[in-house]
Amino acid sequence: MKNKITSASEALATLQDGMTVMIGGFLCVGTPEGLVDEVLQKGIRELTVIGNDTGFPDKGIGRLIVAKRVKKAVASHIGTNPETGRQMHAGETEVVLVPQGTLAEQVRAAGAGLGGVLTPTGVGTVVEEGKQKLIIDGREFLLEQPLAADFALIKAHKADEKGNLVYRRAARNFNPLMAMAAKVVVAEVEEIVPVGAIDPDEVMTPGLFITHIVRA
Amino acid sequence: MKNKITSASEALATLQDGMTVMIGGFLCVGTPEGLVDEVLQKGIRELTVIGNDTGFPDKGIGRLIVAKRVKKAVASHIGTNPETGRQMHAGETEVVLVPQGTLAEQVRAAGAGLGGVLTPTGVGTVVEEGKQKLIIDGREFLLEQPLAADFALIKAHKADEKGNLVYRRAARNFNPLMAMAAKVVVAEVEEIVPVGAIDPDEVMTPGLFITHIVRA
Amino acid sequence: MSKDIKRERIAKRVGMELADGMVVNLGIGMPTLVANYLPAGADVLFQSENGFVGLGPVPETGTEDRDTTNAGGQPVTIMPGGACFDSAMSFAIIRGGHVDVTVLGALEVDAHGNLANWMVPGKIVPGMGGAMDLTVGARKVIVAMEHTAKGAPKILPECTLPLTAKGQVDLIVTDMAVIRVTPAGLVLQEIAPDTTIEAVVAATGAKLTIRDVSVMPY
Amino acid sequence: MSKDIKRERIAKRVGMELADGMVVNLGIGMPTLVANYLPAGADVLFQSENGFVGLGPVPETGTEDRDTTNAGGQPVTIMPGGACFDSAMSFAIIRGGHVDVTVLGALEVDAHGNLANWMVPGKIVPGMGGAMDLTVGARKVIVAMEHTAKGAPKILPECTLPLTAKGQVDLIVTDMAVIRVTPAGLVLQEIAPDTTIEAVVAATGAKLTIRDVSVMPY
Repeated sequence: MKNKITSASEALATLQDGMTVMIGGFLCVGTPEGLVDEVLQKGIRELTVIGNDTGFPDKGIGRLIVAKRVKKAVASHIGTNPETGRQMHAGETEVVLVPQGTLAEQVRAAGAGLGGVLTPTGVGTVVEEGKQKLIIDGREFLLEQPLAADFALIKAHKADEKGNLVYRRAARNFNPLMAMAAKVVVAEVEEIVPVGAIDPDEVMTPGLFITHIVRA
Repeated sequence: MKNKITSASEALATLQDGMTVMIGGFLCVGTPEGLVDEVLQKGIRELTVIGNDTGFPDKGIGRLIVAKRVKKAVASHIGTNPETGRQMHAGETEVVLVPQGTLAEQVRAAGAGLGGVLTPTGVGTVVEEGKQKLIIDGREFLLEQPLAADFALIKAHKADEKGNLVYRRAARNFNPLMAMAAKVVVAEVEEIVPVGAIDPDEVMTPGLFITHIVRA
Repeated sequence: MSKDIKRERIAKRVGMELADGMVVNLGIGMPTLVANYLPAGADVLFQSENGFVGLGPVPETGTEDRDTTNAGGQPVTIMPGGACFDSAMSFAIIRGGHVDVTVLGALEVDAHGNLANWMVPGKIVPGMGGAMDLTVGARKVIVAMEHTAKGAPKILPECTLPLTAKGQVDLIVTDMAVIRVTPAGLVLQEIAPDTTIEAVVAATGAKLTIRDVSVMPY
Repeated sequence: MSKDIKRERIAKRVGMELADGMVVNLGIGMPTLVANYLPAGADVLFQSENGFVGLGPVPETGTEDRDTTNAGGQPVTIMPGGACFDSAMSFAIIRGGHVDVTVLGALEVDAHGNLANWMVPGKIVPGMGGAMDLTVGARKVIVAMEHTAKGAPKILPECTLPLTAKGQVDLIVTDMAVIRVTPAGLVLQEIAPDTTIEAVVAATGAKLTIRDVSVMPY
């Protein structure tokens, strides 16, 4: 089988301006900073970025925002990166704010082949604007559609050579969901072990989702 | 905190005729046979049972079917238990057949507080009868609603005293999903270890879902 | 009264709402103080929406683990018996009704139990994070906040800011009072030992039902 | 030709459709034989919908593990590099388009790529199990079956039995032929070495487009 272990540069060889990119992490815990470096170095622009938050000005997705590489950001929270708010108010960057649980389900839905999910979250708020509302058993729900991407840049603690992943503590967050929802999935990992070194019951993301493995 | 470890009899003390019960397992791999014993011994009747399949005449849910304790069975497959088919054709037991992936999502939706999911599975088949059809991006999907239960009877390999569970191999199947979707969740386990003996990253079902732990 | 003493009072009073065996999510900021004031002997399981239960105290300096942080990004610990999971499971727990109590701050809360705490249009728009899911999903929603914003009421007949959730708040705990949200409106349940019913009414924008009011123990 | 030889021929020919790196789900029964006939050097990852990837051969007698079974309940093994998961993840993999090829048996298949393989009304109703998800979700759906049921065509203009999936079949491999499903109907691609185009046409209920037909290598 094709060797999945490669450099950040080869892993992102087909990343182009204007693509949609998911980036794992929660306030940069579990964010693949090496892959973000490579996106910056390649000079990629006009990205649609999907992530839990927009990090900090000097960390994670925040660095792409500050460097003006992002056309549209989809996130649940932008408060830790004032530059995102500034660009949003100045009309320089489009920002779509999504409840965190809804964002998780939308990414999962794309990976799981679902056409959407019904959530009670956001009913009666601005989040419901433009969305179909359905009543199930007398209760209102919003129909939230799948969110897919061209690339998912994720971070894991450990991978085997087939791309089976293990995450650590709170660094798991959106990474396993994004691994399911993109055409090309690049995992930045701290440790690479031989096939068979991870027990099948301990695998958190099966290697079949992973296109490239890059050492952190 | 209340001690969760108890006997099968105490764990099922509030189980009553006519209730809805989910039972884990896939062809009886990962089915809590000790809890099924207790349901039989208690003489409970008129159950609605939700499971992947109806087991075998002498194993798993099959034993409840043979003993005529089931009013309605919801499953993806009944072929390994001819008695289910016989009762269905004789009009003695109602059987609702659901695609396996849809069943998994319906149980998960109940546990996750979703009002339903849109799946392409079953479009153009008898499965779509009576269901709302939605078109998303030009593709047809069925709206499948959540499936919840009064009791979930599940099986795990190992539990700590707080009910954190670890499953083994193919015995995982529907168990983690059912653990989320019932008012009372009883886990039959092969081994009970002290709190702290399972690393937080290895927990497959957090103990907060588990009401009672019963030794297999 | 200093801000710190106010915050301590609120946290102590909210702590009385928690009980043994509960699953609790504490919002970022002041609500996190509640963990210091649990009822004696109560084993409460704290959920951290970034992906685990069993949230423990801040680690000693030098022992921080960069992967073990709370939803505010601060280093924390995970207690024995804790469990980690991904964001889909975290919000399945929250949205699915498996969290007994959530404690959140507010910019505004109103007589219908509506809550606004995620944006001020044109000014600060931090985003809702997990707050919309928490308010819709938790069995009991407690708002913990100072009673007024520099004297201006935060408890209103109707929220003026964009809502976080509609009709989900159950209890409001402030430095001046404890107020229950009922289908008939707000009920004044307790007042602080250093205030009067009149002062609470004056500092509250919404109508309060006043009957059998007791004094907050803190 | 014996049933076993027919089955072996079909399995061998289906094997040629698989390639290195693919994720493949083999249905219960005859399709499982395909695992014995992979292209030389191809590393194929087999998915078992009861909850893992890395499905390996049947274990030696005495070494069976009761928790390690395939979707038919038979003891199997899990190869190094395999991974276990719950049913929601298993079907996320299937429905989400992460399975490259699924191989299933059929009672009937028709000119529109419709498949019927889960029930005969009033007679056998085993249930659809994972078949409806597999046919909708897998990137390529291969039907592997005997060409006729005791001489009666199973490849029809329209299925008469309740469908498993609508318009999802891509390729039909039988003991007599390999047939491609196209928007314009069925195309006869290969015939077995021991038959003729006329015999295949006679044994097929649906119209076949016949052009550039080659001979099956098995």
